[in-house]
Amino acid sequence: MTLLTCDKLSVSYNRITALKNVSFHVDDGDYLCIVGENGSGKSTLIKAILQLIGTESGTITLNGIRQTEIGYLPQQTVVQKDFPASVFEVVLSGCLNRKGRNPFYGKAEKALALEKLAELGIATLKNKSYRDLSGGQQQRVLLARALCATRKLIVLDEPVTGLDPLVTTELYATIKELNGKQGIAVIMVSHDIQGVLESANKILHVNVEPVFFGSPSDYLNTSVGQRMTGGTTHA
Amino acid sequence: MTLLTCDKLSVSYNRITALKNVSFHVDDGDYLCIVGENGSGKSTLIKAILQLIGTESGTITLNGIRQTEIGYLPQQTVVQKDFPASVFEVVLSGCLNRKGRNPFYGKAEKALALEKLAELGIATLKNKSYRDLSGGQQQRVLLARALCATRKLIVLDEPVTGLDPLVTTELYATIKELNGKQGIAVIMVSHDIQGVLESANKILHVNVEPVFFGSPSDYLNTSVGQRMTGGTTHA
Amino acid sequence: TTSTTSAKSDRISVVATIFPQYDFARAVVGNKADLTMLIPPGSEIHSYEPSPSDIIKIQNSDVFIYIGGESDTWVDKILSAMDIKNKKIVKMMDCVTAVEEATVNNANDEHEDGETHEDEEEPEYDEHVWTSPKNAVKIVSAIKDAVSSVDTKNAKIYESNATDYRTKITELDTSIQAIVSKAKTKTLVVGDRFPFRYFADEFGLSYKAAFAGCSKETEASAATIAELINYIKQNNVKTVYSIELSNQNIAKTLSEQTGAKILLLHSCHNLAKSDFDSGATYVSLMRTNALNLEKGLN
Amino acid sequence: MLDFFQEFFSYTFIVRAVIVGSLVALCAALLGVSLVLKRFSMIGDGLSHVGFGTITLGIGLNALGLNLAPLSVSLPLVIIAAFLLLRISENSKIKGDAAIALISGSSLAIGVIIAAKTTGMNTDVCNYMFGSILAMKKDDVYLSIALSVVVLILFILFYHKIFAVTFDEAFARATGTKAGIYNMLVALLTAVTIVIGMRMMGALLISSLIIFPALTAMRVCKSFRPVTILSAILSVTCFFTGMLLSFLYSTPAGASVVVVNLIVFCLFSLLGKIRKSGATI
Amino acid sequence: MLDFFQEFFSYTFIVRAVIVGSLVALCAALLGVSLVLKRFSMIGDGLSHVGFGTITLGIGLNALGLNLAPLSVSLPLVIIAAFLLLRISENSKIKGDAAIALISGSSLAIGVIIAAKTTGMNTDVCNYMFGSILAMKKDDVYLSIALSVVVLILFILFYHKIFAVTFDEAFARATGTKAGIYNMLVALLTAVTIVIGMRMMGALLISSLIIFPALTAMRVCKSFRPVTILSAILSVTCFFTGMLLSFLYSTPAGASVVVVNLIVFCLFSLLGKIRKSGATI
Ligand SMILES: Nc1ncnc2c1ncn2[C@@H]1O[C@H](COP(=O)(O)OP(=O)(O)OP(=O)(O)O)[C@@H](O)[C@H]1O
Ligand SMILES: Nc1ncnc2c1ncn2[C@@H]1O[C@H](COP(=O)(O)OP(=O)(O)OP(=O)(O)O)[C@@H](O)[C@H]1O
Ligand SMILES: [Mg+2]
Ligand SMILES: [Mg+2]
Ligand SMILES: [Zn+2]
Repeated sequence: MTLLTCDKLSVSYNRITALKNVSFHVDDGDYLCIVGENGSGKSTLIKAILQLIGTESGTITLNGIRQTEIGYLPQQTVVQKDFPASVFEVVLSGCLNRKGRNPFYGKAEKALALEKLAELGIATLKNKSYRDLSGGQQQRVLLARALCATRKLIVLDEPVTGLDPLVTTELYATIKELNGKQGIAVIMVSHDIQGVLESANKILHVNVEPVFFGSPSDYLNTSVGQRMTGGTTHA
Repeated sequence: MTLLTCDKLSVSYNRITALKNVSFHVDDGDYLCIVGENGSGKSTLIKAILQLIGTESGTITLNGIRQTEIGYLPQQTVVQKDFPASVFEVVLSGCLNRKGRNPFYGKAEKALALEKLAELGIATLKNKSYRDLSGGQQQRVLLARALCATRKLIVLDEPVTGLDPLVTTELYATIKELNGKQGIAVIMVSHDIQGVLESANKILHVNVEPVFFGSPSDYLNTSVGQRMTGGTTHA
Repeated sequence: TTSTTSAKSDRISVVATIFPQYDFARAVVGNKADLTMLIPPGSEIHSYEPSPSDIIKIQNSDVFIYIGGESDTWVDKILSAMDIKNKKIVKMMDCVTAVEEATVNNANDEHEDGETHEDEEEPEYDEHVWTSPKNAVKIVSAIKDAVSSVDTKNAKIYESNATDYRTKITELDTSIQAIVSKAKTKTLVVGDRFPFRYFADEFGLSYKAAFAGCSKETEASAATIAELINYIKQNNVKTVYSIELSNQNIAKTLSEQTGAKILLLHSCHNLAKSDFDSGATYVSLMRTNALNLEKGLN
Repeated sequence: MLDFFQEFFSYTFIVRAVIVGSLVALCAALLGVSLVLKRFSMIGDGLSHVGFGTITLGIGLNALGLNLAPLSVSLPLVIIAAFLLLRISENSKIKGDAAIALISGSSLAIGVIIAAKTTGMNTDVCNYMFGSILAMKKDDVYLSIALSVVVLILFILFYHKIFAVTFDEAFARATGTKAGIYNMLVALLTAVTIVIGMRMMGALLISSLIIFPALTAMRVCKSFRPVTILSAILSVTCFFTGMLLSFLYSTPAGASVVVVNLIVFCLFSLLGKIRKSGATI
Repeated sequence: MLDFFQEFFSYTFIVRAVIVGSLVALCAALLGVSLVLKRFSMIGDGLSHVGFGTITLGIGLNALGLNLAPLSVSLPLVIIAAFLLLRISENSKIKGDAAIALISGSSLAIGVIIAAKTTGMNTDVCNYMFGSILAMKKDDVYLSIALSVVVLILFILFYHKIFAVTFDEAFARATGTKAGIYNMLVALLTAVTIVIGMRMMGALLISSLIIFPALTAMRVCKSFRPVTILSAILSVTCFFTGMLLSFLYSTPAGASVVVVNLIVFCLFSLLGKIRKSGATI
């Protein structure tokens, strides 16, 4: 079943076209990796999908999935230096749309948040202030929040940025499990193509206009795919 | 000649010790790579070296080098959403300490800024507003600024974060050239150990306390080095 | 347009900043001079910002009358930057013996003793000199002298106009004096700002007020209001006064808590546009005050 | 001691001031945390100028023959201004404090000009600065009770959404939270609290009730919930203490409350500093 | 037309107002860009309250027998306050606008209490709001010329350092720029400009001269230098136009300048919007 269809999508900022005529679709259980150079419109595409910015033309259709069932990890989160928020509060806020009409978080949500904290190895930071964390720790907290929000689809904009190699490996495993065992569809922007080639089943390469959309193995046979992976294949 | 000596350095935030008893030194022409897990104190070490934060005990000695001759790329730069600054203005501000007492930038500084822009492939963005750039583009602008500021030492905190693979490769080449041809010493924090193993001549692994300080080949023979590089050696 | 400012008629021009001196000058000059009130009726004089035409009016005036107190410090600044050789300037506070601003809002009969500031360089004087009719008489004379010295050919008319108005004010003074001397109580309870220092002093009234002076920014303290309530209850006071153009907040509180009625005591320094249009004068406003005093003090 | 309290509470006007004040202080403190974080610390000051400007507009319209109570022109306009201001988010190109400065300066200037060109103004900017917390009417008491019940209930019900939207609006919107609605909610609650508070007790006091408790709580707490709770407690306590002191030493009521808040702020700053350096020493 | 200007300039007080005003407007606009970006838009308002509080303090000290001119207590204190405020950087835990709200509320409250407890209140907050731009003396003219020459020279000399420190203080410090010195410099220049401007032409006008030109310029320019230059030009132009209109229509001078600034701001906002949407349509 198709969860998300993007048809001839174009987006522009002021006078600059960031995306032009991009079409692709994500099915149930897909693992889509979006690649491309800096400034090629990847984050713009993600934001358009999540309706954070307006589109110029084209359509985005969600099918059998509500926006409250999507988890999201932004590329940049600018948090005010003086914002008082503990790590647990931040992660818990990912459960916001799970609790339905109940104004408070139940045991289930709290347990989920704790579980994700543990999964990402930051359980000990639970009561620390978010603003006092190191860059990589903050990234992990936001990841845990995204994992909490996810029920059918998770959208990750450069998730391994700033993570150390050990956590990176674990994160890929976590996402793979999410995708494989729990059947959650994944859309991931990444420059670490090597790291995702094993798990992804679809690759979208954009450069304002779409360059490639298909399977990883096909991608590796294109000249652009070769160039992006440095000519070497992984595994 | 030793440029920088760090002796038994300890730093703490509030009640948390971030660094304890770290000693190392950087010689002329060195390429030091600092590795470690998230939250292990790498950025703290960098900030202490650059006197951005106070230290608890231990000494940092600069030798034959003034602070105005250092280039710096911070891990996170929070720029206000409404700050009007063009890419060129930002990069040029890296030349601030080159212009000496002259209140204005001369031809040399402007040429240098343009050169660095071109080197990092963002010459076309010159007149764009910094706040409107993509994450990777912003990273490149800040890199160009750091390169402009560098005369004897460049300090980079996770420089390839958010850069696409092509630019990453080019960046490593640029830094290697800086180090090899121009004899500029490099201190780089990186999680991409594979990427720097070829070029670096020293590795410092910290985890609050120093874990390893020595040559890359020795590092690969330690168990921790093996673990951090996923057990595989590159090249 | 340019013609009004450059073409000088033979009529003299008199400019007054606010109502009391405008009213006095109006009585003195009658229709023999061009008279202007600078701050429009209904305006709050504390937050007044002049326009260039105001300054041109002051500059082109032959006689200029202002208070010289805290509410028009801007006038002093303007005058000090202006050539005033050919101008008669009447500063109301200089026409009378000014009293230092009260520091205690509940000043009673002994209010003189605690307050000797001889060694102080710049004492703050209470600016509401006109509230005492005796002072008003002096100010009228000063205005008359000023206009007469500029416009000698009409001096006679000014002299007789001034005499007439002084008589009216003196009559008023006597009638208020009579009311006060017959009154059962000689204490004014004012649930508002208190610009009546000179008025109270002249008639030997003591006073209890929510605020010390007329400044706008003061807020009352709980203790002061409690004290006023106790005073009203203990002395069975029937009337609380409030001043013109006030929101009556405190007066209403007092009235609600004690059952005392609210009556107006007009301090004349700003008056509503409707009053101005219907031709109110210092004397007419003060007569109303006299009536309200008669009601309130008995 | 007992005698003192007995006397203190024997005056209806004090009882009313304490009830109204504490309730408004509670609401202001709850909303204050968001306002301070969103850079709206000066909103009380700014709105008082808007109040002045719109009142002169009302009087001006009257002078033109339109028979409207100036207040019926002013109140909705101030609420609209508050509302527009508060919809400015972290992502807007004009930041909260600049927008406040803009609107407050403009209204003041427009007010001055309207007043000069029509009937003159009898409403002073200062009227808005210093209200009369001691002059509450019965209706004010009911109004403040109703207001605070509504604010309290809505705040508690939507506490988690408010947190999510304040912390990271983009994430909240991306995951399907109607950020717009909650922003509007906070804006409306704040607008009403400030406008009512301002009319009842002056811009000085309501401004301070918004910023002080939140800033004080942030000195020692590092998570959102403790900050919110502590600031609510501090706000009410300081208000009550301020009123007591005002009664004891006959100092102006509103100013006393502000000074108590200031003292507590200084104490907590010190506390925060001590707790911090405890480690490095 | 020529006649009109001849008449306009024939009044010494207008010539002085135009000279002093334009120069102060120029300084305010230059520094305003940094102030708006550092979240100090409300600093004019805030300092006017500090001015009020310190004046009452001066009078209070006098009443206690200390013989000081109130101004000699107030002026240095206001400059110190401005200075302390402006040293707050983006990294501090208390943000600029909150610090302003804190200091302004506190001084106001302390001022009110001192006044109530000592001499009674003779100095009006409103005195600080509305100055008298039309009452400049010769000395004021010289002072403003000296001030603006100093501000202008220092600003141009250190323009690049000021940019670097405002944009990214950590980088500037890391690469050996004495950020502290330049922060102090900006703080000092701003403190002096605001305090002098406030005394000469009131808090309303100087506040607006700080924020409006910078915000207007930011509507259309995206780089720092054009913003700075445009805001300087706009500031002087709007000031002059405002004075002309005030003369023509006999409206209050300061308020007229503010309203002209407001109109220009609206025009430029519109312009900015049009230029933006030009692409997407
Ligand atoms: N301002 C601060 N206040 C309190 N604790 C802090 C602060 N900054 C960092 N820390 C803590 O100090 C430790 C070291 O942080 P640092 O930023 O140096 O880590 P890092 O090695 O750079 O990590 P990363 O790879 O994630 O960038 C972390 O545990 C972090 O939580
Ligand atoms: N708010 C904005 N206003 C104007 N232009 C913008 C804005 N945001 C992004 N752009 C431009 O749109 C283009 C696409 O940006 P986007 O952030 O989508 O790139 P990206 O593919 O995510 O790059 P990266 O790998 O660096 O994150 C870039 O050229 C960028 O400069
Ligand atoms: Mg991106
Ligand atoms: Mg780091
Ligand atoms: Zn008065």
